[in-house]
Amino acid sequence: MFLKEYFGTIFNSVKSLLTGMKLTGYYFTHLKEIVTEEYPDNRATLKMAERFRGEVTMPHNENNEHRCTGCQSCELACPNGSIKIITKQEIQADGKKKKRIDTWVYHLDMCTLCNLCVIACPSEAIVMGQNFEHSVYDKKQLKKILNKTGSKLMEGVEE
Amino acid sequence: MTNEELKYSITELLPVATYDESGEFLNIIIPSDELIPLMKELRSKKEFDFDYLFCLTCIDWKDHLMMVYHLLSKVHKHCIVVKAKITDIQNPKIESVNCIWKTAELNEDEVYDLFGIRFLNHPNLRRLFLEEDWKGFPLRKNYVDENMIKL
Amino acid sequence: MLLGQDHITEEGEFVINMGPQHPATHGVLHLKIGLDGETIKKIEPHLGYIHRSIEKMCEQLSYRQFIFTTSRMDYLSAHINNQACVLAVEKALQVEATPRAKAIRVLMAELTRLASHQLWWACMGLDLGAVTPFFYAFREREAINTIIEETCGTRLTQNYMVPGGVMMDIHPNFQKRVKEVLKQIKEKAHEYDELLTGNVIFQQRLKGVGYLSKEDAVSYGCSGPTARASGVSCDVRKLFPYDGYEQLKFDEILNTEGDSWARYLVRLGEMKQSISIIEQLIDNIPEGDFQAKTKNVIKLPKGDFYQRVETARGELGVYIVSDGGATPYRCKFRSPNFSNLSAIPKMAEGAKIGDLVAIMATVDLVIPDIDR
Amino acid sequence: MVITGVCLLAFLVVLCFFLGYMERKVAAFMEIRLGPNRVGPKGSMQIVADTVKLLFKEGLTPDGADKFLFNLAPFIVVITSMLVVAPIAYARDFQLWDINIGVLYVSSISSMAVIGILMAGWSSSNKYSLIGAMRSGAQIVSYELSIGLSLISIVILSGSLQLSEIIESQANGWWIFKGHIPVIISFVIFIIASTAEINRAPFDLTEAEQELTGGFHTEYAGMKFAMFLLSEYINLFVVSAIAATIFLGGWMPFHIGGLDAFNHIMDYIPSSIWFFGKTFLIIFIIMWFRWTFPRLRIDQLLNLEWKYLLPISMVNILLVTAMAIMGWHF
Repeated sequence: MFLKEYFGTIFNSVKSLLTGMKLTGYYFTHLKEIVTEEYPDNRATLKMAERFRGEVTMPHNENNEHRCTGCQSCELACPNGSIKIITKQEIQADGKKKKRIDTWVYHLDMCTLCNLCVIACPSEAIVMGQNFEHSVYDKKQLKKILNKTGSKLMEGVEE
Repeated sequence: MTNEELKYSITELLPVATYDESGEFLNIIIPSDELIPLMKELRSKKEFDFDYLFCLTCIDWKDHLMMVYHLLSKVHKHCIVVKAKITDIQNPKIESVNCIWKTAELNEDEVYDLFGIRFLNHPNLRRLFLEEDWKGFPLRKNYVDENMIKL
Repeated sequence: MLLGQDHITEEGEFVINMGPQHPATHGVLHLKIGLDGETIKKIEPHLGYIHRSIEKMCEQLSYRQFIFTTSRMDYLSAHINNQACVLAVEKALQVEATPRAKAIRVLMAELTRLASHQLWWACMGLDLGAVTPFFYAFREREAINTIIEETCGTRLTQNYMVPGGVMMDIHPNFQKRVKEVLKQIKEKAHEYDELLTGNVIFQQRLKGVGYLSKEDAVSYGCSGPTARASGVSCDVRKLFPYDGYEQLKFDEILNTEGDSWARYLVRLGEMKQSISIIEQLIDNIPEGDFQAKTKNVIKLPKGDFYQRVETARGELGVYIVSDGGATPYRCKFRSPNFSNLSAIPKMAEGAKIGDLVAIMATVDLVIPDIDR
Repeated sequence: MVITGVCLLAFLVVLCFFLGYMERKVAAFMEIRLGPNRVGPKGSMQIVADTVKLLFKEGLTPDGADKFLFNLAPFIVVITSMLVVAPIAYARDFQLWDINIGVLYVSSISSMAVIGILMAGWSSSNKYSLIGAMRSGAQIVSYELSIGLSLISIVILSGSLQLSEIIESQANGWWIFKGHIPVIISFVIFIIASTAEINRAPFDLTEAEQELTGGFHTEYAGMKFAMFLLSEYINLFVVSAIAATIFLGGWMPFHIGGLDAFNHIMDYIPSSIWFFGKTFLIIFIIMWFRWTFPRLRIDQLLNLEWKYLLPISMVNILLVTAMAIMGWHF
């Protein structure tokens, strides 16, 4: 009885070990199951999900116009204080003074990509970009100004 | 037991207790030195049988500190919140409930670390998160960190 | 001399420090262990190496903003943490999420739970010295994460929940992709059994190790699979249902053994239950709005609000004390790992160092959740 | 002789490079990964790059360490493992040192590795290292018994301790085929016990990364650490070579009695290819173990030896002796 139990244990143990080895052996011989993505090499074919949050961007159209009115909703919504909007008074064609953005400062190093600013924006001026390769040698380079030089507010965004 | 029955039974035990039923649970507010006798009753009496202390924390109300114990009975499925008021904010202390619920040990360490409440009869009261020589208690409302960067 | 008196305590214990940098602690957990030979006499946790003071930070953030910080606590069940915050705010405001939002939340929460358990299984093998299972489990976990990324935009710290619903509607491909992944997981399920569950070395390493009795589990405030393996019924989804869990059919996996093997089996069973929940919901997502209307600036009424949810590791409680303002007066997170950690010295009493690694693997600690 | 010896040692180092590459690729393919593929064609130069990196790394010595022993230990480990290489026959008529107590020499020298490991673990002044070293003491002493017993079973059958004679005795068939089940059991026990002897997973308790953060070599860095790696791979090669020599006929080609045409074809394959083919088969099996199984606990490790391997090999010796006396083998 003892011997039966003793050899039964050995038999079951060896069997369980061999089942495991069979599985790893299967993958060793089936190389097409490999799931590795060779990242820097596949840059050309790499497609991020369309909602992927990589960074905050401000799209400009071909006339160098953006949609930001400078209402500062995003600045208020940001939990980390990574957005700073500096505004200026601009004299319009009809002579009226209006508030316009001067610089739209974005601290990528403080951003947690929580998407709250994009949701808060009433005029859809900012969207999440797909670029995720943000590594730089100097932290100062992570401070970005999103509005391009000489850009203007798009017609009809206000009102 | 329903909240009404709990309230009735506890009033018999501890007449000084006041109640607050505005929230989800029945809140019992007691002075801090009445804590241990009440807790022992709540744990050991068969009709209470609060065996699960699921949340232990503290609130700084500026003029007093409030220890909050969330209790649940796994047997009777009723919940209760015991709040012990500590008026001495300069040198706050309260009895430890570690002898009743073992989970209190680390939780009370945490409260000691962040609020500075001394727990009497605690087996190993120490600063759990911060360094031993840290000055001040960060979760107090009057805590000022000189190194903090204002955004 | 090599080993002076300072290495040995008065009780004759040989003291070693496991962590804060140790391959098996999954983060910066520091356990001070008193040893007799290789047998563990005493364990004292020292925490705070990754403390970010989330509770203090929440006092400065509005009710829309504080949600995202909780993703950083238990980063493996980020969705469920967010859900807890959102539900607490909704409870205080007496707003109810739309049916569609509820279904999406449950789906996302269960996908997160599945992914989290998959990572646990991967690390379970890794901790016991088998490296290969790690990659097999990660293959499935990546597939789930890709689905989550497609809908939420991020893979780990999603911040997808907002008070009243969810941030965005699900991606059009969502249902199709989820079904594909579930099929893949079911097809590969036998590998899990062959590689670890059936393996005799693995079973020997876990059986009878790290026993936690039912009384101790309750007294230490354990929750989640750790407590359920000791026979404590504590599934918040069953006891205090939220977001429509009461309409779903699933079992609470209970085991009375209380050892590491029981915890392992409970988690494996939970993966199956999560799959079943997802299957019930995936074709029945109600049509309608994904977000209920809430005010732009949320102000909670005066009072305290407690909301608990079942994360992959146990009961997470969000305790908000409001003074009527736009930010919480005090915000406390009752984290499951903190209580589960306090039971580890009890479980590991008399075990070997190798057993301690196995115990920590089955309890599945996530350190940022302990430190908050 | 000396020149051949030096060439052999150089060859061993190159072989270890190859083994390192092989282990990574085997691990990668079993783990559905690609493995090293950046340095050199298909990543074959990766291990060279690693060695260069280790060469330039600062060799730290901890403050509280016993400096002399700490620096000596890696050399002892490498030297003991290189000593065992001497009596191995690599091909027909290519044996450096045909000592007449070859088997005894191999089994006694290989168990000396524990001294180096104990020395490394103790002198590091690290508590993890110390535990690792103590584990290794218990482990190697126990498993030495099974290794010895399974080697003796072939010594009984072949009637010689000399490796060349053991190989000659397999000219008409390898022992694993000639000796029926008892020799197969010895072979299996030898493989298991030698995996434990050279501290490879699932018996790598002295290193046990997840428990002891690296065990006896926690404190080593740079070239001294590389020497532990080197000795691990030499040991791996040595035990596989010994297993191939004793059980699988060393450089002897595969012969089937009566099939002369087949035997002739087999003879055309060079003897060194036979030897290395068998050795690498066993190396692959040992690697396969490592990338499949979880690690044992220290008491289970000793249980396995004293409750299973040792009693079985003792009964097995009895069977083999009976077989040798009665002439039941082919």
